[in-house]
Amino acid sequence: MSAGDTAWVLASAALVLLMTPGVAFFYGGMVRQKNVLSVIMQSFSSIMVVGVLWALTGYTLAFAPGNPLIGGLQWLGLRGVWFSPYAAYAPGVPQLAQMAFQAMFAVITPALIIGAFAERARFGPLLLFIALWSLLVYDPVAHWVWGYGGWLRSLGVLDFAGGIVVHMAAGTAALASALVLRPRYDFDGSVIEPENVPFVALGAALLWFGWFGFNAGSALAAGGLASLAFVNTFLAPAAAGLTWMIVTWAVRGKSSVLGTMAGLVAGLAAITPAAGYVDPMSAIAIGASAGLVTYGAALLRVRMRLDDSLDVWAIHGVGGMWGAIATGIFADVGAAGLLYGGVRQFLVQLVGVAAVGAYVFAASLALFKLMDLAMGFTVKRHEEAIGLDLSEHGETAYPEI
Amino acid sequence: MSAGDTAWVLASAALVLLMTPGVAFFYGGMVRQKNVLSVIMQSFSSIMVVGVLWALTGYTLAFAPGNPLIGGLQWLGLRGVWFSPYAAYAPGVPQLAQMAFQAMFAVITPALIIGAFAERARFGPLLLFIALWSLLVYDPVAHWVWGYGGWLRSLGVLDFAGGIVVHMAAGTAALASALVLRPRYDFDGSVIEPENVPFVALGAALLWFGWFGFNAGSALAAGGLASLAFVNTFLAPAAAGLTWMIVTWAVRGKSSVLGTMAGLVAGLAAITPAAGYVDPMSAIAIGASAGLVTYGAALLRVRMRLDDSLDVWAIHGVGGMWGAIATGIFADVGAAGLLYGGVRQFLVQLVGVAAVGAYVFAASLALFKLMDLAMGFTVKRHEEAIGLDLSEHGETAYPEI
Amino acid sequence: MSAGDTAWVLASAALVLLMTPGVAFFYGGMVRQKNVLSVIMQSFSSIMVVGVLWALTGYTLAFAPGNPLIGGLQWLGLRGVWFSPYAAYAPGVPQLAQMAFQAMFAVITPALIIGAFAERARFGPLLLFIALWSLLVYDPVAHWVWGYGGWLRSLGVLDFAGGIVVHMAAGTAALASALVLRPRYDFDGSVIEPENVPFVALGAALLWFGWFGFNAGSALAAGGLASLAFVNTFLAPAAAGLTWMIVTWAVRGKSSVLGTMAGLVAGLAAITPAAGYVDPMSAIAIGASAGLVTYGAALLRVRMRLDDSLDVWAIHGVGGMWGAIATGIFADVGAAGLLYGGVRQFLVQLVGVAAVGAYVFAASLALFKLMDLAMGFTVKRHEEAIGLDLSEHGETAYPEI
Amino acid sequence: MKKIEAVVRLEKFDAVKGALEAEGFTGLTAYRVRGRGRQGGVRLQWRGVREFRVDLIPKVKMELVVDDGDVERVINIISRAAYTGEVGDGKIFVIPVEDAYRIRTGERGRDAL
Amino acid sequence: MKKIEAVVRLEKFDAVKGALEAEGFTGLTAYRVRGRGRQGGVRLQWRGVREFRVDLIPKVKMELVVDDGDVERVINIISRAAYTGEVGDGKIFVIPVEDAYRIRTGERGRDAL
Amino acid sequence: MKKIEAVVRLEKFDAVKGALEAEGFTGLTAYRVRGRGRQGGVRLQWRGVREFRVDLIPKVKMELVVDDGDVERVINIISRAAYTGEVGDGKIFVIPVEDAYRIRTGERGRDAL
Ligand SMILES: Nc1ncnc2c1ncn2[C@@H]1O[C@H](COP(=O)(O)OP(=O)(O)O)[C@@H](O)[C@H]1O
Ligand SMILES: Nc1ncnc2c1ncn2[C@@H]1O[C@H](COP(=O)(O)OP(=O)(O)O)[C@@H](O)[C@H]1O
Ligand SMILES: Nc1ncnc2c1ncn2[C@@H]1O[C@H](COP(=O)(O)OP(=O)(O)O)[C@@H](O)[C@H]1O
Repeated sequence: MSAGDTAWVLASAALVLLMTPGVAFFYGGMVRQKNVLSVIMQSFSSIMVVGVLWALTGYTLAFAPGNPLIGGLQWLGLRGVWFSPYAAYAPGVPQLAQMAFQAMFAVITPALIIGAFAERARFGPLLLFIALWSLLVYDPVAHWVWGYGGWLRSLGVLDFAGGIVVHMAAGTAALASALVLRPRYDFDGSVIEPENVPFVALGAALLWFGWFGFNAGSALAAGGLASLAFVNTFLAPAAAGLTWMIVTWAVRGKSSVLGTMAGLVAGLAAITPAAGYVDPMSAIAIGASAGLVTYGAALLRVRMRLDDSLDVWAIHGVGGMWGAIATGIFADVGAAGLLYGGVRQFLVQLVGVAAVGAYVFAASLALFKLMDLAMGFTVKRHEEAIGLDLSEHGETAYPEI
Repeated sequence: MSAGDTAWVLASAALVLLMTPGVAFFYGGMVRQKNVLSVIMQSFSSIMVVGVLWALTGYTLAFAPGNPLIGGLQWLGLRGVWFSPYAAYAPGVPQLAQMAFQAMFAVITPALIIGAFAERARFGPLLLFIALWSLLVYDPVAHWVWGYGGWLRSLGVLDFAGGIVVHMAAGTAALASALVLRPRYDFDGSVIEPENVPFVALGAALLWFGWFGFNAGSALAAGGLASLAFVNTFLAPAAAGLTWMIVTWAVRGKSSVLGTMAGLVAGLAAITPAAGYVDPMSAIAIGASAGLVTYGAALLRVRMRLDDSLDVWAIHGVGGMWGAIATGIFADVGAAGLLYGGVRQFLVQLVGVAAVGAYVFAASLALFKLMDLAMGFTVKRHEEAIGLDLSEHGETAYPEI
Repeated sequence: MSAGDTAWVLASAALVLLMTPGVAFFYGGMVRQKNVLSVIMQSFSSIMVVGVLWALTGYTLAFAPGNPLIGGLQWLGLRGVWFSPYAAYAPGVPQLAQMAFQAMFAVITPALIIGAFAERARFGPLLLFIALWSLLVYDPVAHWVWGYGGWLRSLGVLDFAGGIVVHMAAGTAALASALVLRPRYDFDGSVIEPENVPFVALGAALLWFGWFGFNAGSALAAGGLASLAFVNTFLAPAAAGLTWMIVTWAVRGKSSVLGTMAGLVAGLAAITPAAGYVDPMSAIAIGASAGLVTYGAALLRVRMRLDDSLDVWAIHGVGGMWGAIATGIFADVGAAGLLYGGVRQFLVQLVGVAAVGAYVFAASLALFKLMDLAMGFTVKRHEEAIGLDLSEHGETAYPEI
Repeated sequence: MKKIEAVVRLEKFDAVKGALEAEGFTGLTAYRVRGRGRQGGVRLQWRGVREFRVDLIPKVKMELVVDDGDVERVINIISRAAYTGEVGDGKIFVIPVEDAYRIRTGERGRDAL
Repeated sequence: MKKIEAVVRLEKFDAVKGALEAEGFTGLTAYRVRGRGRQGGVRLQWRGVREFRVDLIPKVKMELVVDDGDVERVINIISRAAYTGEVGDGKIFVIPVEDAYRIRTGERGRDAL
Repeated sequence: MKKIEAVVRLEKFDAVKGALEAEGFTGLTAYRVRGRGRQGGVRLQWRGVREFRVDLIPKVKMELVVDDGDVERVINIISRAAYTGEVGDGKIFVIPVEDAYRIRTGERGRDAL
């Protein structure tokens, strides 16, 4: 065991925890004032609900050795998860630290989804959804890709830090929700007035900061690989943000602040699966191309008049997916992508993307549909009109004004 | 000496420093707009005043080997505190790092208290209070519990990261202030309008993030114990936050955002003394029970019509106290609590709580009373009416609007 | 190579990255509402533009072995910068990590400058300025002082973490801009209404937090030296903040919140060059004296009626310069300052300050003048009137209100 | 000329604005206010520990200066679009205006509207 | 009917509101404004390095539409509750109202108040 | 007495305020509003992916209660200082005021201004 590795993994876990409040501000600043608390509350709830659930069942289902589809139950309630490392995952750190680090990933994934039905979801069903989705979708998919014996891991799918498991999965669930749930009553195919754009920038800053833990921490050791992932997590979003800045400038005549923030996050999502497998110049290429691809996806979403108004699908879904594919193209560290003759790796990445995409989409669609039928997932018209802060929580963000 | 341990302790110290600005926003968002700057200023002042004082006198009084009641003076002005470790505290890190880490604890404790007399304290007396309380109350108590030769440490009192020394002490001083100082002129037994609830959430996020340094850093080494403390610092607040969420839902019909944030912090305060002594399932139990206990305390405070309106006593005082007692019940790592036959440990914890509680309460009561008589601790009626930002600092938070 | 050192350098690099958004809020809160997004956008742009540029050319120009004036081109596009350490800089960490850490310094320096022409710079020319200044000013100066073979490094100039390279350079460029660029049309020698003072405090908190990485990370190893730098980064700003608090109290009758935040940052800038060379008591002395010196500089700036309204020159320029000189006075760790008989060291520091000051001033003056003539650096009168958020970015910070 | 001052629910503002535009009344000035009528005020939670009454609740106040002959129509449009039938629907007041002036053109009176 | 417009100190608003309620005047609309009168404006600090004058200072403006016969009483209540004797206590203006309309019920005139 | 209500551009407010002061009209009350006239509204970006029309644009509304004889002068001062010639310069309305009251002194009518 290594104190240095443990220090890095613990610091990284703390950084990743901060990302979920980052999501709260990133999303919260984009909704209207009457809904900002509801978004914050939903994000924090994801930490609390999934956190407890992860300790009870999630960790064992995702990471305990089991069959190719799901983990065993030997670590139920964290039984036996203790100070000694579990070498298959991280030989240098206590298993408790590896478990905590992974917990933060489980926590943020549902928090990302909530942007898709912001301003209209009922709080109770939302909590239930978070718990069920985490159990039925996140845990199995994490097992497939990262779990000891998981079938996609065995196949050789590369997903360094969750481009598939976290971002593509969240974005795909967001797409499913936008197809199943009614749009906001006042949604006209267009968008909404952001309450507080500086909060969006604050959220983006916390996300970027935390993402260094997310990606570089995924090396689960403090060495060259972590350093590489760190560098790539710095360069790819810079390139993606610049791309959105330039594209919005070219298209609209002025560079958009909100667009640049979206671009940053898109670049982060895209580099996530690739962070430890590509060199820095490839990271710039992946970031820049991700900027273009996600901008196109955002345009498409508007054209489809889908009320995934915070663009969870376009930014995280498409960004993460593109990153997973790009890993199959650019990989040159510990693996060989298409550019380096790795045809098989490229195809394997496609299989990974397709398999996870299909399962997450189908399962999420079913879950949203069933829950909506069974209990109603969205609020009543007049509740939406007065805003979720008052109707769901009996509070307002700025009572004094 | 270990680079890994040092990296972790330095990172933790930085995390803990961030908690005091976290308090500034957590409290600042709950007061009215005309007082938000004063709360921020008071919190930052605690960093500055106690920071300098700690280097001059605080560290030696608390941590230098001395008698059972107070530390010696050999480290006055940090003389001799340098690169080599002081093995009784942390064999793996330079003593300077251990000193800096502890400085952050000294800094945040008075900052927690200021919530009790928010919106009515004069700034000058407040600064003096911070300095005197730190010298007369914090330093001795830290020595008793943590100092080499301190009598409670010798007795075997367990306080992993300051549930007694920091949270219970701050909450007890808050209670004393609420008994001695006049309530706000416009206090009607009820509460106030929070200026900015998203700031409260921001503060809660920074607190939680920083608390990983607070608790897991208190292992003073990056290994299994730190990992355990980390995990517990994740699970207990999640459980406590969920508890407040559910209780407010049950009692009021809607789950409260402010309440959930209060619950998170209560869970953090409660797990602080226990973090390295209990297993994760016990942490969940401690968090959930802390949620109930602190909710009850908050109700009681309202019923007593005490103007400790940000509930420093209910959240930190009662939360920290309950955590210290719970450590005596649930401890099963490196110690045995009541559940594991440790009757003595349980009683020792009660002694620790009672001794510190009594001393802090009496000393704080006397200090507030004397200072109030000598110089007046609270502002004049019309100063309170126009708000402390203008009356004490000549500035307003949002001059433009 | 050491996992502990690597963990610390990576954590530090993440901390330093967070400082640039810290600047965004520190500055953004001080401008008027109609310009807050422009300041945020400019800060984030510095991360993106300089980040990509650093990987392509900046790192090699600054850090590759070359001649005394500029680095070689062997690391262009990060060629060969990989997992093994480059011993001349940091024997314990992968060169990629050292590169990433330094990237954050290159990123924040131009972001500091933008405060000098807030509320009136055109976005396009600003981006070009950031790129050119980074290339023509920052990279050479970093090479002189820190680069292997750089002439000031060879001479023995001490600049632990960038008091000269980052803060004095940024402040000097700010001064040049204030002399060349037109003031704001509505500038009357006085100042402006800050939009959101809590944002200023948030920015100060993120800056202080990140500065622990900035200074203590500059040890490039997790040991005694990092711990010392950490402690000094805690004490000096505390002393400087207290100084501003007291001085504003004495001069104006009330202690200023904005002034105290300015003092904190001034103390941080001043301790930066000294952090690993002085003992903690000297750090307090440097901080307190920096408080006085920068307060005087701020007064002078107002008297000169210069429209460097966020006081980049007074705080960073003068603070960093004073710190570099003070290093030549107080140094007693690994070097000897004036107080310890080190006359040569003192003179060498003066040479370093003079040489960098002269070059940065001349080059920045020329750059601003040429760019202003060639393309116009500032917006039109009516664009300034409606604010840069709308005129440059087509967005507003709070569209809803 | 008359000034129509209407205090309506926040959530009805878009509908009212749209209805006015549809009937050709584009000119208006609006701002957030807090009001109290017969309506009780909302109860907000304080951490779920206790409620507190906010007896002034957020509303939008709109002002339209119109020709005398349009007053009834405007009242009609607003009251239809703002109606829910619940307490708190709001009020409309009619206030005399003696003159109007358009800054850009210098036009006065009815022409300035 | 008349509209009473009163500009009062922020810190007196609660007292004024309470006094009006105590005498049965519950209906009112209020909002933050910034005003200037004979009063000088406040001086704020800029980092303690220099002062800047904010010549418009924050106030609350309240509007109550009342029956003609209540005008004097309301002026009395407000002016007593808002009084401090210092510059900046504020002003009250009386403006004619020609009609009132309650959206919920369709009542008009005095009945609508 | 008359109340002059002027809605002007945000960026012209300082100039208007200064011009009024220069001519001796210090008393005024001002607040932010959002307005719509013939002017189209601004187009804002949404992440550069699509525009959205904000059809109400921010303005400042100023109110001055003045003596009948000062009305023309005040209109003149405001309209000169607020003028740009572009759509959106704003409007001025004149409304009768029946009485005024200074809270601090109890003065009434013209003396209260
Ligand atoms: N007498 C009044 N003077 C000024 N504003 C009033 C008056 N009465 C009501 N209002 C405004 O109208 C709003 C709605 O009035 P309310 O009485 O709640 O509705 P309703 O007429 O349906 O009972 C209030 O919030 C307040 O802003
Ligand atoms: N002529 C006026 N027109 C409109 N509002 C006014 C006028 N004079 C004063 N006010 C408003 O009344 C407030 C208080 O006036 P002020 O003159 O400061 O108080 P006092 O009457 O005690 O001298 C001002 O802030 C302003 O909002
Ligand atoms: N009929 C009206 N009633 C009330 N306010 C109006 C009216 N017409 C215009 N306004 C206000 O005046 C502002 C400027 O009007 P606008 O028509 O845009 O300028 P212009 O007169 O130059 O065409 C609007 O934003 C609105 O606040």
